[in-house]
Amino acid sequence: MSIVSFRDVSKTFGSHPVLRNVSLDIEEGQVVAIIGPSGAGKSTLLRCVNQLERHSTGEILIDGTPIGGNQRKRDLIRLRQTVGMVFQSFNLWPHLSALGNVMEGPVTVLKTPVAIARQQAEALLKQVGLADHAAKYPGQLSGGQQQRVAIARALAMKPRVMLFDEATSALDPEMVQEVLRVMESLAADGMTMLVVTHEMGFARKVADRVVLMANGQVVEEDAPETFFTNPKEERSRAFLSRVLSS
Amino acid sequence: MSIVSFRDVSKTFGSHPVLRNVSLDIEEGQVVAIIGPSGAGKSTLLRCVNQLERHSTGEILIDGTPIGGNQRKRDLIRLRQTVGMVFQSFNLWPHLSALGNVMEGPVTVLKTPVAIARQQAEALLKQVGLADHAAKYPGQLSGGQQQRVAIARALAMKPRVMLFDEATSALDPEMVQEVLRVMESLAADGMTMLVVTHEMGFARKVADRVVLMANGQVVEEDAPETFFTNPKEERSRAFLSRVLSS
Amino acid sequence: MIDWNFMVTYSPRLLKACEVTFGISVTSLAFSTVAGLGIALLRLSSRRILSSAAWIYVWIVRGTPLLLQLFAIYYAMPMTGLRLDPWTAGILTLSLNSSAYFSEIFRSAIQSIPTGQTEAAIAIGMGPLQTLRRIVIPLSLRPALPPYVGQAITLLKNSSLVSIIAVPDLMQTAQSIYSTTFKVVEVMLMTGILYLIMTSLLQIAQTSLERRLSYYTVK
Amino acid sequence: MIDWNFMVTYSPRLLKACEVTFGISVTSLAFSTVAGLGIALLRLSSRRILSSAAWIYVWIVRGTPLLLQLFAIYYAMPMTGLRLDPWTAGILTLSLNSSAYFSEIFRSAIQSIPTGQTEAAIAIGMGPLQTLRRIVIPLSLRPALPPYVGQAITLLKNSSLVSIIAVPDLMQTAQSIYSTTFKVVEVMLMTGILYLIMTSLLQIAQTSLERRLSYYTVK
Amino acid sequence: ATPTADDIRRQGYMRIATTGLDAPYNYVDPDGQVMGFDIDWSRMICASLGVEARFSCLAWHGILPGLMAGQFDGVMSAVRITPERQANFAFSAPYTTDSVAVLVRQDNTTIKEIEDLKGLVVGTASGSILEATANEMAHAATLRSYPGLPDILMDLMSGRLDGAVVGRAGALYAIHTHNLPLKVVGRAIRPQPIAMILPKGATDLASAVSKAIADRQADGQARALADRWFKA
Ligand SMILES: Nc1ncnc2c1ncn2[C@@H]1O[C@H](COP(=O)(O)OP(=O)(O)OP(=O)(O)O)[C@@H](O)[C@H]1O
Ligand SMILES: Nc1ncnc2c1ncn2[C@@H]1O[C@H](COP(=O)(O)OP(=O)(O)OP(=O)(O)O)[C@@H](O)[C@H]1O
Ligand SMILES: [Mg+2]
Ligand SMILES: [Mg+2]
Repeated sequence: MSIVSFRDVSKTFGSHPVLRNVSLDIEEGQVVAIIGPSGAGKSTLLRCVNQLERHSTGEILIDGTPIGGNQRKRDLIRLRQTVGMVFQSFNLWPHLSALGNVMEGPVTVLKTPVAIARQQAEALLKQVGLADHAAKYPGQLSGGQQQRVAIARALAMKPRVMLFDEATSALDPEMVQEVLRVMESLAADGMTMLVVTHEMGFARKVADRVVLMANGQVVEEDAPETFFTNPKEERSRAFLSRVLSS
Repeated sequence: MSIVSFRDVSKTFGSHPVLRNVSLDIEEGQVVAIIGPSGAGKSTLLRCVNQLERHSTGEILIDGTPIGGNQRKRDLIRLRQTVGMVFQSFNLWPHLSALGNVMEGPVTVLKTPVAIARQQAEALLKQVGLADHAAKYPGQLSGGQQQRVAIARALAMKPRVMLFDEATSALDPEMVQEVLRVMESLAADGMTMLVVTHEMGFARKVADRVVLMANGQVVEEDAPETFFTNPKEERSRAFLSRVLSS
Repeated sequence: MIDWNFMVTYSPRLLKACEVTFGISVTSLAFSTVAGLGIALLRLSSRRILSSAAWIYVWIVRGTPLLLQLFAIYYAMPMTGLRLDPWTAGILTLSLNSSAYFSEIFRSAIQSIPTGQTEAAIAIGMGPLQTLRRIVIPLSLRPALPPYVGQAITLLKNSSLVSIIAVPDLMQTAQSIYSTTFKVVEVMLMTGILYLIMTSLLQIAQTSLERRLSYYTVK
Repeated sequence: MIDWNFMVTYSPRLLKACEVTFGISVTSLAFSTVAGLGIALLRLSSRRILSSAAWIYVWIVRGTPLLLQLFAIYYAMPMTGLRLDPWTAGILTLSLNSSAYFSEIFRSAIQSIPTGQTEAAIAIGMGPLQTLRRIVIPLSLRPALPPYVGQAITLLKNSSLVSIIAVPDLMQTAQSIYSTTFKVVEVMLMTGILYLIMTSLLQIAQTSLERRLSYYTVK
Repeated sequence: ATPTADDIRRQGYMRIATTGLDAPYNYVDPDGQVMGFDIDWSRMICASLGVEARFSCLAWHGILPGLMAGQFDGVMSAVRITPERQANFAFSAPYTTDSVAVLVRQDNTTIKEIEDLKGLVVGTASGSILEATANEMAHAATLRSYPGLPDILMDLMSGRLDGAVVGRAGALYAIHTHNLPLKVVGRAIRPQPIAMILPKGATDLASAVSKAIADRQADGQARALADRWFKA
């Protein structure tokens, strides 16, 4: 059974349709790269998975359970905890240290004892290469370091799926590498990942599947090799030629 | 005579040296690309040109006139007007429309009559391809559109030099193209430009000279062809190999 | 129960008192807004002496009762040769007093503006005053507005203290009427409505301005 | 000039009155801070009825004089069968009154928090109350602090109105002393110093908290 | 439920409100004890009723609403009997009288009677008999109403006022006690009886209080009290 399924999902803002009948299945352990032009609805798709944005019609299932709709608030919150999200703009909490940011979820939400949460958080910071920066505040970290803390923060909740929304596009090229390396090693460890990205190199190398969105619809869905060398759709070819030229 | 000259410029934040004895001359009509790793001091160098940051020692000359130091406030402000700056984060003023952002400098600073300033602003917005978006507020524009408004805003002051600090690094790939195209056409029109960038393609294609900074110093200064194919310094080679791999 | 005739009889006198309250308040509001902005800027100055002086001003003015300030200005100033009439003394005191509160509201709002906004103004060649007028003030309007209106309302209410130096304002007049006629309910009702009308001007202006300044929340 | 003996004689009485002022103020401050936060959240609610109700509450409470509210609670409530003693009525009135002003200060501060901050909390699985307690409140502390302390000081000064229903506070006691002794200078000096001491606790706390919350300005 | 004399006796004390701002009638001494002519009278009256007197000090603007709302049993605060008040409250028999007086600076020689205030700047206390008297008789160019006597005295001494229309006993007491450079001039204007004011309809209690007052006037204690407080 797939761990995230979209079944005929649509979403409108006012009268403006942003997602149109999207159906998509993500299997456990898969890395799916979502690419497409600006305004295609990629962020909205991701934000519907953990219901930061409510979808208008259709169904989104997480591990078989539908999320959103008239669901009880408590169930929604529980389901959300199985999904980790990393934002383009990091959104670290400035009043907490790197360690504090990572511990926050386990301690507040999961009621993990502080001592244990601290150990786990330290291990996670080590995993993303920031063992030495645990005590620093977000304001004292570079962009790449902040984004890695944000990844550790999401991982601390032991999510079954991770969502990345352009996790590297606010970063300098050198920092992009740091973050992509962490994401690659997550993928290698078998984490299910839904990655909105403009890093075609990363999509090609790491993703199991590439999804091209345009205009609120899934235009093409393919293995990366096929997609990058021999796209089926005209729209895909147009997109690739524009992006790869830069 | 060169239009911007750094003569032995140093800058420290507290006890932390950020620029060390930088000497550099930019000739009229030249496009100089400044590249280098994060923390090298590229932004600080640019910000010293219009004294958003004061340098500690050395001299910076704009068209032969030294800027900063114990200069009278009024002279400093006058000199600043000859330098236009475009920021990584756009920094458009959210309470003014695109047109309002572009008109603000001429009307407030240069005391241009509103009717004339409006005509000029409309012409500039047309030049950056935004004739249809003049009435929109920054919050209603995409990143690429915002950055082009920011360029128009700087151009409206008829500067002799334009400074770009990673003007494209907060943008999606498709939007990057829009902005780079505007910058290229500026260069083609003979504008003097100092461009901090991570777009190696752009540096190679448009710049007359490439300057690599590291650790607060100028490591290498070269024509782009030489720099990218046959860098003199070890440090340059290391930087290029890391950046071009992504 | 409620004596409507009474209310009709006394409303002209209360309305007249409203003019006093409104006049003093609006004048003081104008002065103290300007002064408050000035003090906020001093407080934000990088010069240590200026910001400390502003801190001390705010500390003492917020820290002591309005009545004391009024007495100091009205009764103690004549010793220095400057004799103020009650109106001037009242407006001066209220303005000084409120300016300290406003300055803290403005300072907080100005500090919430991203530095990039002012850097863009400086980079384009604006001087400090131009930056203030064209960028800093418009951008701090939205976050300053709700506490500003609260403080302006407090000023309006505080203006009744000025009656202690013989300027009969709305509240003083109301007290004077009910302590001779004993129609506490009627007087309080009328007075409450009159205050509500005066403050509604401010509160409705606040709500509609907030709506118009919503560009600020579009991020 | 200044009669020091007099000041020594009367200081115990003034100090005692300080206790009243301080007690009423601190209690009301605690209640109205909590209530103000609640009202701010209602005002920010996406449910139209809740936010309108909060708007109306703020409109009326800020719009009418404290004296009227005090009379309504102290003299009119007994008609509904609930008779409050002066202390309770005073604290209740001051708390209700200040809560409206605080709510606007809090609302403004909460609205200045970037949405990404709360989205990150929601995404990690926090409920609304956890998000409030762990993220929204800590982050709105810095911008709310200067106007909050201003309003807290206003509350402390306003507490003197409670003397109208027989709880003699510091200001009432001061007036009582100078009306029999005519030592205006001495009484006002002492009273001013006592108020300054009480408010300094708040103002010094503000300055040091602001310094500690400076992570917020590191962007 | 207006209290009767029996209710008060059963209660064991009488709740009496006063401003404490009106020496020599009522004021508060350095220890916080309320003192004065009204206070001594209250104690005598309550002693006659066989109850204890319990005092509350509060601003005048809070006193009458409090009495109407049943927060007190009576008010002893130099309250003058007026028709408006009689329509809304019960009064005991008067225990003294006071009149309106004109107050000027000591060096003033031109103002001798209230009529001489015509066209001048005059102060008075707001919301009282004094304000009405000043309005009707002084014909001032500017009439300023102050909340209390101290504010009037200060502004008179500061020179902002030419004269003031005030209560005679309070003014004399203040000048005498504090040696102020002021003087009371002219005739005693509109002498007015002063009495305890009680909740509307409390006629039974009022007559019990009136009887106590009459007894003390008969046995000479009233005289002694007046000598003590008004010998100036
Ligand atoms: N809160 C909103 N209200 C109205 N329209 C919105 C809102 N959020 C997004 N949209 C619109 O929905 C469309 C899809 O937006 P979305 O952010 O999902 O695109 P995207 O594919 O992530 O683009 P990008 O690459 O620029 O991030 C856009 O046209 C956008 O203007
Ligand atoms: N206001 C400041 N106070 C203290 N140190 C600063 C300040 N601004 C910059 N620095 C330090 O100066 C050094 C150079 O910064 P600068 O921003 O100029 O680098 P950069 O080359 O532009 O890097 P990037 O590519 O990351 O933008 C860095 O080590 C930075 O930490
Ligand atoms: Mg997006
Ligand atoms: Mg930089």
